[in-house]
Parts: sequence; C-alpha cells; structure tokens
Amino acid sequence: MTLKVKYFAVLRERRGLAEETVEVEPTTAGGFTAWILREHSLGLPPALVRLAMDGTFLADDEPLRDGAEVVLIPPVAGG
Amino acid sequence: MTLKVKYFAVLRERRGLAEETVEVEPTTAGGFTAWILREHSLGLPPALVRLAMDGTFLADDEPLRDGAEVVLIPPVAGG
Amino acid sequence: MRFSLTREPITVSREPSPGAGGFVTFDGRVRDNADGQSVLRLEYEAFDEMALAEGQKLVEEAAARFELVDADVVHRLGLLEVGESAVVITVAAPHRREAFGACEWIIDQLKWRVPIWKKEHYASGESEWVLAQASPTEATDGLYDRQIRMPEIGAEGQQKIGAASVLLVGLGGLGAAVLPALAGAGVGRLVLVDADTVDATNLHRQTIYRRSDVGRGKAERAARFAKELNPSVDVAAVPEMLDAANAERLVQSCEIVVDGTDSLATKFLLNATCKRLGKTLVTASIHGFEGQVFTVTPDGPCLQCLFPETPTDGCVDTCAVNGTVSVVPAFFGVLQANEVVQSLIGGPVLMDELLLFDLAGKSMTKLRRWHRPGCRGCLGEFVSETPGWEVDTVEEAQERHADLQVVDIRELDEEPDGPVGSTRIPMGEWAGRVPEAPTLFICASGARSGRLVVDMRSRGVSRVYSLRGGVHGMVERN
Amino acid sequence: MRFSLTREPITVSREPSPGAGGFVTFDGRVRDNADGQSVLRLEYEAFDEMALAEGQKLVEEAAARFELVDADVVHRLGLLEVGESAVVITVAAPHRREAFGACEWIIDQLKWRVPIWKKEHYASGESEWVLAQASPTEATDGLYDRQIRMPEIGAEGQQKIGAASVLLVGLGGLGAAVLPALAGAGVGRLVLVDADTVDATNLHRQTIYRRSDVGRGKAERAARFAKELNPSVDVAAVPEMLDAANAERLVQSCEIVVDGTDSLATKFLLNATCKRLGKTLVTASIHGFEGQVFTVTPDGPCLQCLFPETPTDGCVDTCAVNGTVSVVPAFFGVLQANEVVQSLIGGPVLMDELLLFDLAGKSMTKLRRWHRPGCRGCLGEFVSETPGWEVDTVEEAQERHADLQVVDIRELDEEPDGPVGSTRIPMGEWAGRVPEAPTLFICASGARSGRLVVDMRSRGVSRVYSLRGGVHGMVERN
Repeated sequence: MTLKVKYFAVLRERRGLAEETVEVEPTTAGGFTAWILREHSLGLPPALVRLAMDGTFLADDEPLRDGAEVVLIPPVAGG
Repeated sequence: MTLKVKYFAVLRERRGLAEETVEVEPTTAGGFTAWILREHSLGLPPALVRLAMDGTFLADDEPLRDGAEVVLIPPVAGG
Repeated sequence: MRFSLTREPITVSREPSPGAGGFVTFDGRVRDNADGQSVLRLEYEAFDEMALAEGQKLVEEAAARFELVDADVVHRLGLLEVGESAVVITVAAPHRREAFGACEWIIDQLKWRVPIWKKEHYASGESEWVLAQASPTEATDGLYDRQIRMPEIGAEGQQKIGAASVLLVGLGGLGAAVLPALAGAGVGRLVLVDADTVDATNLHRQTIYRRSDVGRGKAERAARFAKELNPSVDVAAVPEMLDAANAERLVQSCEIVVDGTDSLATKFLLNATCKRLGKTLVTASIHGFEGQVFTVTPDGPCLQCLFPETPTDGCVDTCAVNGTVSVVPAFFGVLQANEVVQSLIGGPVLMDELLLFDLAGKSMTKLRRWHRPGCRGCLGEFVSETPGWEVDTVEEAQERHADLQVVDIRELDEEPDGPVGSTRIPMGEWAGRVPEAPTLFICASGARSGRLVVDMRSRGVSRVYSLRGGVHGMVERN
Repeated sequence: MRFSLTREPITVSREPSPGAGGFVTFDGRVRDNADGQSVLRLEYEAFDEMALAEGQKLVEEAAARFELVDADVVHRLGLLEVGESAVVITVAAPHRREAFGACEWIIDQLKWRVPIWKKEHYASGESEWVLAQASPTEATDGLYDRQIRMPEIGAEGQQKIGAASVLLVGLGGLGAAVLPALAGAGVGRLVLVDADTVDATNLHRQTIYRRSDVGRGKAERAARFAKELNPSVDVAAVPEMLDAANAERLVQSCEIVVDGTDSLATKFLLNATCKRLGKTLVTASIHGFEGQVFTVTPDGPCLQCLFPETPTDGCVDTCAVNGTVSVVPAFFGVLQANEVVQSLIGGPVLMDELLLFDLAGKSMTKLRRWHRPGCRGCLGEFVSETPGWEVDTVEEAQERHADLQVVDIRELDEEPDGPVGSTRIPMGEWAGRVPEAPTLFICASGARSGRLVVDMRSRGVSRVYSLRGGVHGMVERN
C-alpha cells in the first residue's frame, strides 16, 4: 500500500524532509512507526512516536488505509 | 444551485451566524455578493466585500460552482 | 523608619535648578558582606585618564538621552571602610521619571564601561580583586546565540536581521506585539510612528506600556521600551500621524513597513506608498477573536488588488468600539513580526495569500490573492474617493438637496446633542421604512448611518446619505 | 556636568547602615513651570492625621516589599518658593536595584494614596488647586473597558478572569509571552514558578526581562514585570524547580496550570498532578519554527494518553541546543494565554485536539486526541521509569557488564575531557557498525548517544547503553 508520510519537529530534521510517499505491505500504526524509525535511523524508540491518520491519532494496533496521509509526531520539549 | 456561505468579522456579527447553506439561481461572484448583502441587510456595499471560492478570491464576473463553499471577507480595521 | 511632615524647609544642599522638579541621588557604599563573606574594607583603583574620559562621556550621554537639567558623578578611590560612600550620582530632570531612569542607567553603565577595579578585604585576612559585572559587549555577544543556532538563520541570517530597518506604523495592540519580537530579534533600526498618547484603556493589551506612561506619547514610550530591551538596536520615535504629507518620506527611510494601524485609510495609503517605492508591507487587522494578516511584496498582489474601492473608516468598527482582549492583537502582531523575520532570512511569506485565524475556534483559512489587472494601488496611486452615499459635512448634503432632512439615528439614551435642525429617529425604527424626503442620516461615528444608507440604496432608494465620521467627526472638525 | 575622582571621603550625611550598599534619594522640588504656565510658588495642604497614618503604612509596606534596610520620607507643607524641596525620600537596601525600585515605588504610591493637596500660584496672578494624578482605582476602572465590550466576555467574563488564579511553570520563551497577556487581561492571581536566573542568551526572546536582570532570578523579575504592568494583579514568585516534592502543593494553589517548561519530565509530572487534582493544564512545546499546543481538562484525554511511555529529556533537544527566534515562543505562548482566557470565559479549548503550527510555512494541523483505556496519567500517576537502554551513571552500566567499554562519541573538536577510561570514537564512525563488547555511549547531553543506541537496538543489537544527561549531567552531579 501507498502512504504519504509527514514528519514533524526533530523527525523532520533527522529525515531531512517534511514529507514523502512510501510503499509498504499492509500494516498497523505501531508496525509502520517501528519500521520507518528503523528504516531511516531516526533515533527514537517506537513507543515515543505517535502516528495520526485522517487527523486522528491511532492506537498501535489500528490498521492503516491504503493511500492515506499519516503524520508522525515525536515528543517536543522546547520552551 | 447550493452554496455553503462562511461569514467573517463584521459580516458574521451582522448576520448572526458563522455559516449557512443557501439555494440560489446560477450566478457570478459579484452577483451573489450583491444579492446576499441586500438579502440580509448587511450594511456594506458589494464593492467593499470580497468573495473567495475553493480557497481563492474571485473576480466579480467569475461564475460560482454548484455545491461550493464560498467565504465572504469584509474590510477589517481593528489594530 | 518614620514618616513625618514639617512646615520648615527640608535641608538638602544642591545647586538651584528652577526648571527641575525631580532630583535623584544614588549613593553606593561599602557593605560589610559580599557573597557570604564578611568584608572589612574595600580598595578602589582606576586607570585615571581613561576613567575620567569615559566617565565624562557617560554623563553627557545620559544628559542627552534623558533630557536632564543636571548630572554629577563622583567616584571614590583608595581604601574605604564599611559604610563609606564609594560612588555618588546626582541627577536633576524636569520630571521624576527621567531622573530615576537616568540615575539607574548611569550606575549600570558606569559599572560596565568605566575602568575602576575593586579589591575586597575579608575578615578572614584574605583579599581579592573583584570584577563588578559582565560588560554590555559580552552581554550582546551571547544575545543572538539561540537565533544563530537555527539552521534557517545562522550567522548570515542574523547579519541580515541586524542590517535591516523596519518602519512600524501604529503602536497600539498590534504594534505593541510586533515591537518586542523585532527588537529582541535584533533588527538594526526601528522607526516607530504614532501620534497617539497612552490611554488607561490601552494597557490591558498594549503591554509595552506602564500605568506611568498614561498621557505620554506612544512613539516615545515605545522607543524607550525597545532601547531598554535591546540597547544595540537603533530606535527612532516619530510622534506623527502617518498621512499623505509624510508617508513617502517615512516609507522611504526603511526596508520593510509593518502596518499596525486601525485605520483603513492609512492601510491603503501605506499600500500605495510601498508599491510606489518598492517596499514590502506586512499588514494585519483584527475583529473580535478573529483577524487577518498578509504581506504585500514589491512584485506581489496588493491590498488594492483585493479591494479596488478603498473602504472608508466608518464602514466597519475599530477595537475601541468592538472591544478586544490582550491575546488577539498579541497573536496577529507576532504573526506580523514573523513575516518580517521570514522576509529578512528569505523564508516563505504570505505574498499571494491572506491568512485568517479565529482564536476562539482555533481555525485557520488561507485564501489565494492575485494581481488585479489595472490595479491603481499597484501603480502606487492612493485611491480615496468618497463614495456617493457619504458626505463630509451637513452643508455638502444640503447643497445637493434644498429639501434635505437631517435624521439622528442614535438611540434615545445616547448623548442628546444632535446637530441643530436634526430629528432623532433611532436606527431600529427604520427597518423596512423609506424616508419621504432626501435624508442625511447621522450617528455617533458614521458606522450605523453608513450601514443604513448602504442597505437602503441596495433596495433602490436614492437620495439618502450618511455623514462620514458622524457626530464625533463633527466635533473634532470644530 | 562633570565627572571627577577623589581620594578623600565624599561628604553625604546619613545614618550608618553597614549592611546597606545602595542608598537612593528622591528630592521633589518646586519647578518654575507647569503645563506651560509660569509658576511662582506652590502651597501644600494635608489632612495631617490621615496623611501620617497612610504615609507610615506606605513606608512599612515598601520596606517589606523590597527588603529594605531603611526608608524615610519627609513631605513639606505650606507655601514653597521655586527650587524648594517638597518631598524627600531616602531609601537604603543591600543592593542598588531594590533601592531604586523602592524609592520610585514610594513616590508613585505617595502621590496616589497620601491625602496631600497642591495649589499652584501662577505668574499671571491666578492660582489653582491641582490633582496630582489619577488614583490607581481610577486607572483600573478603564483598564478592562475594551475587553468588557467583547460580547464573548462582558462584565461577567471579566469578573471570572479577575477571580481566576493561574500557575505559570517556566518563565522562559513561552512563559514570557503568556505572562503579559494574562497580567494584561487582569487574571486575579498569578503564581510564577522558575528556579532559573536570567541569562544574556534569553533576552532576544524572553522580552519581559532587561539586560540589568541578567544573573537575577526569573521568578522574581517576572513578578516585578507583572506588577508594574498591572498592579491590581496579585503576583507570587516561586524561585523553585517544579518537582515531585512541590508539584502537588503548587498545582493545588491555582485553578489553571500553564506549562511553559522545556522539560519533558516536568510536562508529564504536571500532567499527572493536574489530573489527580482536577485542574486544567495548558501545555506547549516548540522546535525550530514549529510548535504544538493543547489543553488537558479534568475530563479530557491527557498527555500520557498520547505518549504512554514518558520520554526522557535526553531523547529530543531543547531550545538551548536547537536554537529559536523570538517570534516562535511568543506565538505559542500567546496561544496558551488564549486557551486560559477561553477556558475562563467558557469558550472552546483544544481539549481533544493537538494543534501543530509551522511559522515558516504558516500551516496548521489539528489532530484528534482520545482517552487511552487504562491510562495511568489520567489516574494521576506520574510514569517515569528509565528505559532499559539508558543508565544514570557509568557505574550502573559497569555493574551489568564487567567487560563494559565506555565510548565518547563527541566530535574531536569538542571539549576534550571525556570520563576516565573512555575512548573517543565520533558519532559519524558508527554508521552501520556494531560494537564487539557491551558498550556505554556518551555524548555532551545524552541526546546523540541516545539516538545512536536506540538505532542500534532497533537493528537487534543489545548490550548497548546511553548515559542519560551525558558529560554535562556528570559534571552537574559532581
């Protein structure tokens, strides 16, 4: 399936881009998050990164929809 | 045709609502603006109110699309 | 500690200065402790020649900066016991505010700039030379460190910000939010334009002013604020209203113009002037919890592309009428400052969009703007015809119609004095009604009467007019 | 005006106060002009008994408020010629800043509170009783006028704002933008928490501080700012770091909590404490030109619903590392203040959404948050286990693996002193490489080493660890 991935904050910096389109096997929110963090050596454990699809955060076991736009949100600390 | 109309600033206050759906004969941006200002006694001449459709401001003679969302922007002066 | 009253002269010897009302003295003495250590005595040493020259410069700078009547500084050298005075600064000014400001400024600067060293002799028998304080230069060195660390800015971006000049027109709610952000960011030169004075009703949202500023010029107080925040920024105060006479000169003096005014006429005048002179204009307006912001670049679509007919100031209300809360102008002012920063570092600006934001619903709408062919604003012309349905004076309407009636549409409980010969028939009673004779409608500011007349004309009624500026406008002209 | 140096004692007679280093005197004298009129003399009259009582109260208040060593006020009554002193205020404090602050505060308050009247005798032969100044009450009367005019606020809304208490934790970039907006809006009570002192690198974005505040406590300086902006607001300064020991007491003291910190640990601690005590929390964080903001209400989803595992502070960087520009914290701080205002007037808040904004692209994303079943944060528990891949000390890792190697991955040009026994192999050399023995990686703050270790573990490498807090953390613990 095809996903449009948007990165925020430190993930955007580490990935070096704000968004990209990726091809993956059908998967869940948790599975995709773990895969993409590992794939690009983004340096954050999956438990600390949240994924949102269609404007809503997903639980780790929720499936992703083909063609969806997903947003990856890392913790942000600056103040 | 059916239009979803969104009002801003002083127009929202004078109309008493933020948005509504209206039924009108096929018309242009300028024609619709003049009609709706008159219809609801909104107290601004059409030349001073701009209409945007699909996120873009229109010229007065451009036609409106059935089912579109249109936004009415009055001049705003507060600072 | 005692408060007393006396009917005899208070004896404090000073030079007579009949024009001075505020005298402030600072007397810095040797304390018996420092950083937890018990101090027996202090020793001061100076590089005499340099200290005298720098000190003299400092005093003269203070006198000019705070418009002092007099200023005098004496510093002690050698060995001092606990309780002895090390430095005494006396300052005289017409008003107390400047006297306090100058006296504190002098001692702060003196500690930084004048080469005098201090040795502390402790009860323990030890002694140590002590540095008074970091120098202002050092303080500025780190000032932009966090900004330079941003990859989008860097040393090069900071250099561009420092070299830039910004004209900020209007020091109300928007301007008061733009100013700290730009002065903090280190914009090299700021020219602050506003003819108004600070009013008590401004303070809740114009948080660069203090209660003690009430009644004083906004431009001057805002300049003082910016200088205190960042002394390395060059700030000029222009206590004038921006109008056709000075617009060209003021706009020409800077690279970027920020419109923080609440006047539609001024916004359109700035738009035309910026277009003519090839300057970038960042404009914003607020209404309730909403507002809008966009940037007019030398090549992009302008404000007049959007509104070909310049609206008159009476057609919509300002914050003074509608009310506003601190967060709204603060939000849009910061967005304006961001447009300036982005513009300077080559980031994206709202050059062909208009950004609307609603702080209640936290919703944003961006609408695409475009060049209108033949736009006179883009050519630098200020379009300002009075529309046919508005008149500037009662006489102007009377000249058009001998049988004119003048109707005051304010409510019955508003101020009673309508113009001579007017009849009061409140706004509410005109719903669905049409006047029989040609009529000039009048309200307090011209907003309600304009609305009524526009509504009547849209229904085909001619020979109805609105008095621009309303009763308040008449009073101001008299 | 002359600057001079002397080796002889300076003669200014005053009571000896060996603990006082700063003496400030204000001497208010009769000027020869007022409002453009030429003045010959002044006449002062007092309601003696009341003036003495109120004046005494004022002096004692000043002494307590500014921690003075001494304060003395003498006011003259009767007929005074030009150049004579009308009032003399002398103040002694350990440091000059308090002496200046107290002296100016006393004269401002005296003019408002102490019943003394002034008659001006003009050169024209006329004379007039003059009111010194509007009273603080009068000034406050108009202060919220523009706010009350908003239909969403009104007198009722203003009353709610005035009755509210807000705990503001963190007085850095975000807090410095929240504070003026809330103090200006008239929030009744503000409790300001921060253990930090002002640093020169703060000033560009934390525009409530001045250069003269460098080295002084943020909580106290921020409180001073708020009091000067709006004296009718009750402000308390808490120069402590919010931690498990004081969180409950501080959060309990207010209705709404604003998180302006840059520590993930503090954010999650505040989240749990607010949930436990049924308080509303407005949280925000920034990174570069981006940031996020949302509100945790007593019934809504919380921060821990979003991140079940509390991130450690080393896992992402703060502004000190990444850099930031004035407009970014200003923008998100204003959004936080807006959440507070909306919450108080019953307007919409971001209670089940997270708002992301990018100030470069001016784009906004709102993402829906939901309750996670079994969330410990919602139950008021602070989840703070150290993850398995992080250790707090080198010894902790050595206890797990006798054959542990310690590798410093900082670049070769960074400070040279890694811990004893460590080998320096910079970050870049670890790409695609796996250590042969169990390894503890160390960098400056724990951010880079954490990233490297997380990456290795995601590839199946175990027995690799990161030192939490890095070399800086080790230094701080020693």
